[in-house]
Amino acid sequence: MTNSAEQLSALSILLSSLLLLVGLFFFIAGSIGMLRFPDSFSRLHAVTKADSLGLGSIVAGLMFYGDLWQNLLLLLIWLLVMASGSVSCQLLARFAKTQQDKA
Amino acid sequence: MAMPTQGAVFIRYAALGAAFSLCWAALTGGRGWWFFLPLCLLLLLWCYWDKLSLPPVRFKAVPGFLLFFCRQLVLGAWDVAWRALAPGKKWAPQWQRYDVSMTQPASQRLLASMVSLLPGTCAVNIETGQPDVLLLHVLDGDADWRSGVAALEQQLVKLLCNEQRQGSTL
Amino acid sequence: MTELSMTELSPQLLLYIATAACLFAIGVYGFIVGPQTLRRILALNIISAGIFMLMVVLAYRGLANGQARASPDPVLHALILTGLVVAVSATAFALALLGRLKQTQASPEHQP
Amino acid sequence: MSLLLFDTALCLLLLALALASMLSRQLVNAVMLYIAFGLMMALAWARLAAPDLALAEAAIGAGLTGALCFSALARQQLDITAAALSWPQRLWPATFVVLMLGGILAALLQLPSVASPLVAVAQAELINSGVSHPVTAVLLNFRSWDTLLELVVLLLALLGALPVAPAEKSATSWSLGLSWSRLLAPMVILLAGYLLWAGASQPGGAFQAGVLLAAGAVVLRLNQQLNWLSWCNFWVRLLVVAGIAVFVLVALLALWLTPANVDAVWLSWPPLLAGGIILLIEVFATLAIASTLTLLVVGEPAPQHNRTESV
Repeated sequence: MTNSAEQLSALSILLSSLLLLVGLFFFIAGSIGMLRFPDSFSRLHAVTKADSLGLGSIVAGLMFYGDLWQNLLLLLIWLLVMASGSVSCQLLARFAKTQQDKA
Repeated sequence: MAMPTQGAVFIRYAALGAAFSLCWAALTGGRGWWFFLPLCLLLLLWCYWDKLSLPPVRFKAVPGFLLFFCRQLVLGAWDVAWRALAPGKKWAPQWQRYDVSMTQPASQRLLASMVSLLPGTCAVNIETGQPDVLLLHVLDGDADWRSGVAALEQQLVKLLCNEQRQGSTL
Repeated sequence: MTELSMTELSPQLLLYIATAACLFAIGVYGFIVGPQTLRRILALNIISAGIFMLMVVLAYRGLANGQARASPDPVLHALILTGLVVAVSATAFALALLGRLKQTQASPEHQP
Repeated sequence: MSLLLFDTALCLLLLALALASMLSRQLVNAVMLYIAFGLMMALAWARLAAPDLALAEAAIGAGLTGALCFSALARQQLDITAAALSWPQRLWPATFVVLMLGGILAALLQLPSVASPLVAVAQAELINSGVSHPVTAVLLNFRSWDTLLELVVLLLALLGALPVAPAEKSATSWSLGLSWSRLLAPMVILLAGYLLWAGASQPGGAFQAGVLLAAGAVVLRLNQQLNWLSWCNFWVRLLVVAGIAVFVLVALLALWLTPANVDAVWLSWPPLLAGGIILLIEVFATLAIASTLTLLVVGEPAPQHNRTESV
């Protein structure tokens, strides 16, 4: 890992840091949205969308450092997290809706 | 419902096996294939027994779909990040209904899951009826969310071959 | 290795040891105070988490001092791994007993 | 410095989550906070160079404990809110606990900072163990008694829990959750196989693989899938016992294979065959751990038993 990091050009280090920062921005925005939004459904919006893109951006930023298989694994993790995020968002929203209708 | 031919079944399971071996290679860095072979056999047996398979897709439509999806993902995240960070209330949550034209339950579930990543919408439920209705929570009722969902549905219809046929298991 | 004096543990180790002890204490407090049985089962789990954490820190000792070619203690790790699975099975057993207890407490009131 | 900052934040978070879980009035919140605590614990173990434990704890903390506690909560009434405790009721335990904490800390600060001599012994013996990962070597070669007895403990817990398992509440499963869990099932099997394979040389092994499989099976069972996975099924009983049975059989075989000029020791493998033996035991131990934990968590529907009670 250290070897490949030393071999990286300045441009790719810059790009990777930029992508990591963008990912961080979306995570922070999602967290702030979760605190600010009025009801649980709106909070789900913030968490699902911002975090899946934030993780994607961080994964893209990390891809400059890994070899082929590690990058593939990172991509796989991102896809799984995104899919499970959107599915669990829907399940949570449905659960909250049924609770709301009951009350 | 037409039974798929032997060749189609073989291709489908071969593709599944290829996907599994890709995952294994990513996990292990391309080692340990002697252990993977029996494991892959077990996995294919499981998929056969649980009637799981890859959804048949039109390969021509894949790049366009991926492009569309990534664009919508970025737009959706940016939309919600902007609303979260901008001063003042930038939201007007509403419940909305959307008539789904896709007929397959599996495709409808896929649509509902993907809608949650689109700008401003979050799927809550699929109510079966004539036609099926997707119950959505919309972050800003005044924004134009309907065209986004319609575009996604159109892309999905283009992508999935079995929108008219049966046998999809997703 | 014979002397048992006040040795200079690194600040990180001290931090984790203190956390482990505090987790143990929190678990004991919850076990004494917690009115519901489920909470007491959770408290037992937190106590075990504290003890496991202490063992992990003990296994980590050699690494923290920067000794050459050091590795964490595999014996302790194996013991904790065994302990984790036993702890979750004990929790499941306790919860099954709790569920049956609630059922038998609830049933005489419903029956005439 | 930044690492110390991370450690401090992690420790404070752990303590806050544990304290909040113990002090929250609602039982549901306590369970949720406890699950978050388990996940943070996995992070702490990854930090403390114990990736084996982090893997097991992530599967247990995120998967099994959550399912266990929520199904236990679903069985009892959710609306139990603890009555507020009076000050003396809080104060006396708190003083006791603080005194005890002081004593424990005073004792712990006497700990020597050198590693235990066992590390070197384990490293030296690793060549003869058949695997190159020290934790797996300890679990299945140097101290295989522990693992065998642990499988027995699991079986005993299952045998104890089965007769008292309360009737399951009939849960409704949504089609989305159902199809998602079915889609994830091959992924879980693949990951469990990977962990099993990796155990020989990297963090991983039978426990982690078994716990992961159990978590996947519990999700499927909660969605009304895998209905054959119950104690009534003869093959499942065989699977549960298989872990111990294969372990003992292999140990007998190893005893028999030992050449006459070497002292025969119970549960020690000949170095040439050790790798294969460990893999064989691990495969069956994984299946046994997975099925036992699943049965423990999901419990048994026990329909006929229930009917006689309600009459």
